[in-house]
Amino acid sequence: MRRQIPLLLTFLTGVAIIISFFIPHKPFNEVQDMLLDWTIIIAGFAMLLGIYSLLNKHITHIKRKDAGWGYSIILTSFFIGVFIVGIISAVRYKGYSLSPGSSLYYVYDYMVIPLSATMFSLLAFFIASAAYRAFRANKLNATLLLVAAVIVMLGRVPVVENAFFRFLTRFSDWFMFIPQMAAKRGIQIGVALGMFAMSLRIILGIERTYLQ
Amino acid sequence: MKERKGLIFGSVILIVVFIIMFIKGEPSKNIMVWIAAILTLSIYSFLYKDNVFYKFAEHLFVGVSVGYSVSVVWQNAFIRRVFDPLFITRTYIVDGKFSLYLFLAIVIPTLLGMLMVSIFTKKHGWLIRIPIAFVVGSYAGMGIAPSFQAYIFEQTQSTLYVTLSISSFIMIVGVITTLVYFFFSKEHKGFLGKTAGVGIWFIMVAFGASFGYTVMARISLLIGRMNFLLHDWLGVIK
Amino acid sequence: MRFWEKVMKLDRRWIFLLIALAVLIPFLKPLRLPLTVTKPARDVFDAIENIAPEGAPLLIATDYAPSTAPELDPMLYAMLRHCLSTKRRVMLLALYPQGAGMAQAGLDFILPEFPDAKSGVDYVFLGYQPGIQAIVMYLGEDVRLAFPTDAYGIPLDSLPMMKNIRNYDDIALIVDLAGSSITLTWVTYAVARYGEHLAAGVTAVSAAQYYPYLDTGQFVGMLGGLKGAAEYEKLIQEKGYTKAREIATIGMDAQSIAHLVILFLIIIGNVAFFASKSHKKKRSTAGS
Amino acid sequence: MNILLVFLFLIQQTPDSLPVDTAQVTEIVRPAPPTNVIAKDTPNDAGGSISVEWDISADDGKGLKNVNLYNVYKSKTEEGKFDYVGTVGAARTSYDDQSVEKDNKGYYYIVKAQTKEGVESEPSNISSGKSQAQWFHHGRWAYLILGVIFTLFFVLYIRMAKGKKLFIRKIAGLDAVEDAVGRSTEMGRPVLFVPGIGLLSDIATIAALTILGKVAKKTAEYETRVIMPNYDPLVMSAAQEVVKQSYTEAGRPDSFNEKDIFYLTQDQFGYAAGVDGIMLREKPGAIFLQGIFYAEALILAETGHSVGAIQIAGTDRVTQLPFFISACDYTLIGEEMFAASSYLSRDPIMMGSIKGEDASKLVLIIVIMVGTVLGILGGLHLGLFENWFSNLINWFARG
Repeated sequence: MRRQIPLLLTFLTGVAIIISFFIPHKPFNEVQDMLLDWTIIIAGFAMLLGIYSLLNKHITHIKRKDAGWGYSIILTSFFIGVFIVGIISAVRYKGYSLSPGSSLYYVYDYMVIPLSATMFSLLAFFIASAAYRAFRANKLNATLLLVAAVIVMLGRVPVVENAFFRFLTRFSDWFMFIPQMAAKRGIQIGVALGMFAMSLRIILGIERTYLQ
Repeated sequence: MKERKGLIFGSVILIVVFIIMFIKGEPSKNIMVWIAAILTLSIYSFLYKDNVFYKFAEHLFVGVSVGYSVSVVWQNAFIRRVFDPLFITRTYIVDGKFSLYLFLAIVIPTLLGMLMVSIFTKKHGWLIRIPIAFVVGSYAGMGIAPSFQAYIFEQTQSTLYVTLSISSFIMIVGVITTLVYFFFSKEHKGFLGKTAGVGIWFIMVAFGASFGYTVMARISLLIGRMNFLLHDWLGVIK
Repeated sequence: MRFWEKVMKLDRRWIFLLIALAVLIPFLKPLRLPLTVTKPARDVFDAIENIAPEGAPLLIATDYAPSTAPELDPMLYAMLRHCLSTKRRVMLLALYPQGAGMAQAGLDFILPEFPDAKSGVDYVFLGYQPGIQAIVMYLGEDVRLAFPTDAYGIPLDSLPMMKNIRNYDDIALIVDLAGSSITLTWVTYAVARYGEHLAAGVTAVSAAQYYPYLDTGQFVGMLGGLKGAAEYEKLIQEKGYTKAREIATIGMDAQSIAHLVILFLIIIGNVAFFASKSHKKKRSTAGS
Repeated sequence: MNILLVFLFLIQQTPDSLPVDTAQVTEIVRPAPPTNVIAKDTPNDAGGSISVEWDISADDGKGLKNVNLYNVYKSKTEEGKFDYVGTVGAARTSYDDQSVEKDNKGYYYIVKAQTKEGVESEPSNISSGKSQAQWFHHGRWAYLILGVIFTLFFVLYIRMAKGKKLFIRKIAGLDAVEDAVGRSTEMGRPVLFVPGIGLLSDIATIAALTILGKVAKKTAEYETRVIMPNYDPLVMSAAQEVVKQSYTEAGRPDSFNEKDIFYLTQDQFGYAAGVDGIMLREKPGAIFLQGIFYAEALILAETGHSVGAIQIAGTDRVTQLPFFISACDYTLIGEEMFAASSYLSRDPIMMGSIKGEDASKLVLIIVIMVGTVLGILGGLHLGLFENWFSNLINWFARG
């Protein structure tokens, strides 16, 4: 029963969504939106487990004075602090906690955004180091990777304005539109079929690792 | 050893450049900008190696982002979708009449969500499978019908715009050979092997091209951060 | 030959250092790498240059969001500098809610350079109104239908600059800065219906799809991405309109250098790879 | 103030507020009305909507060129009072009236053209229509047909596969799982499993959980620690169960430590920063990057490489695959990742479903080939083929 009930539920919800895709008549038209709305509420409760896991881990660290327990204090206190700020902002701005001027807005603007943008910008460095390592003409496949990358990169920044670079710019555009797009489409169709098969296996209860 | 000295030397130069600019420029008077700048530099310090500053910024980042997202989830899931409709706006009362359908539409997901907490009990821990099964089932349904529309049909259709041209020929060959590469049930030998080989060439060329294409966008991100440090924070550049 | 083997296993932090310098140096000292101004960019410049000072205004629509701002902000800055320094009048408006923020930020950034410029006299900021297509149509009848007041709540009729401006007939040129297909709305309604002149500022990625509109003359000119913005900056610098920092030019310099650094690294990596391979071969043949 | 503006804006949109100066003696030039007005049920919906279509007025874009808008009016009776329902811009020829109160009841519509000055034309002809809810979305026949065919393939092959040994080609990344875990054990380092920033609702994340099950079995056998930082708490709960089960199956339920599978944060770059920190401090010997990744893919893969770990990546995000290919030792490309669960389980039923996948793929390849031939023949302007070709494309376009 501990297996059958969840598997049956998976089957029923899956089929309900598929049916609602084909039948626009009431009440089927509302099924999809309603079920997706429900998953948001469920995800909200799941967050409680996340918080428990996080606090449990770090409070244990602090209690045991493990290596780096000071950082656990930082993490926990910022978590609790920002959460309280968020709730206060939500109450003050009637649910729109991110309204300009709210405290949460400041936290977001001067902490979350710069930190995210900086992490994101690390890619400028990593894309260079990855290119250095990976683009070696040692095997045919790697050579193809290398040649295509070099052509497109040169096409992006015409260092000198002449006929050759103008051609290169247009060629690299073509390269993105045709051969690149071809492989991308092939992969994408494959992914869609793989997803289709996986979804079918899940709905039919063949694939059940996630319900261990 | 010599190499490490060189690296330290290089990093020191970078730091000195920033110090000179700090003296020459008009640093921002906004404390929040200072916090943002210090956090930015702390993250960058990780490029040299793991250190106190990065550890600090990292733990702060995780803490702040969890606090932020929990407060947003609190608002979106609990207040807006459960608490308000149940107790404040009472959406389940239509024209003064109680609608069981609308009432259950709020209560059922709430009960499903509460089952998540069953994990903390030894005996009823399996109940958590019910909400998990529900979520997975819904999206597996989505994975069949709508993704059919979005991927299989659209991609096939745009491949089908065939004209008498080399580009069109390359497109068709590329899509078909790539698909052949993903054949799993036959060994890739003989004709099938050769075709799949062409497929992997296409895949490699495509990956190389999109790698090269992305470089510009990634460098732009760094330019953006530099602009923040040099303009907003240090005020060296007007 | 041990040298090449070392290069092959280069500590990646050297690469990081090179990239950091490649982006930092153009900020400290703009290199102004050679940049040829392309015809679509020159056409935009000429079209604005042809607007009479203190006459019919230029309308700039800031229809973009922070995600495309790095490419489009420099265009807005350059155009504002161009107009304000030569007493050409500017109207700003946004068809996207976030676009209003971009225009306001642009004004906040540029206005300190022009202490004489007055709102309502030299420029007017109309803000944002919902209803993309309807707004573009209303501008063909009367600006006041869509924007009864400017962004700060002042009725248009009390603004000296707006007194004689009713619709497209009184606007010299429209520039649409956008990272989406909203440009096409301007083409369909303002250009096709009312015969207004339109120049476009678009992102590098979407530039390719807009070339046909240049060919048909529906755009009088176009700026594509950071490069287009850099070209425009070069033109206003040549005319001596501004001495301000050219952010797009710096950006293009940084891009070019960073790309060259990466290409150089790839070449060095391959040279090292082949050099050490041939060395190994030699050693192994000598050994046997 | 803003509310006032919006209000002003709204009332300007209704034609009532526009000055219709019929009382004055000044000459009024009325535009020609639109013609051929047809009202009918809006297809493929849940009812409550009627679509009105018309031909443009003779003065729209031609003639007097003064038409600016079209106003649509509705009435319950043919002769009765017509109420305003909506407006569209010139050159448009249809309007969906979503305000229909009752299905299966006739409503009457007229359309008037309007000039810049707010002068309306004479009414057009009257047309009536009923709204209805449909029991099938007629635009989606193609999806249903192809979906049923593909599903039949699956069912067929799964039935055929029972009790048989089926072949499945080598997938390099998956063969390396055992080596990677073994090497990690030799080095005395833990294994890091990163499920990416997908939610449990993403199919790719579920595929990742299947791979996790196999990885955990190996780590249980080798008695190596497996660490897993999570983005989605639901994934975390599911993963804990998966790993616990794997350890039980391997006969070492006591070595399972729930705290090694923990929640990190639900912020893309916060997650990247946290996982980077874990990589630097725990120095894993093997890293599995499996699931959905966006920009953080390369940040994680490069940091993982710098601590000297063997990396096996896999994702269905085409945009991030180039970076995994360049920075990781093995990469499962798109569909390979979904096939992984079947590959690893070696269960005939699973293998059968892979066969079904291949059969569907063959169908698509044949469709594309046929399309190409038709396209080429159509390109030579052979009328019949031209028609067939456009029908084929339309079938895929309309669905």
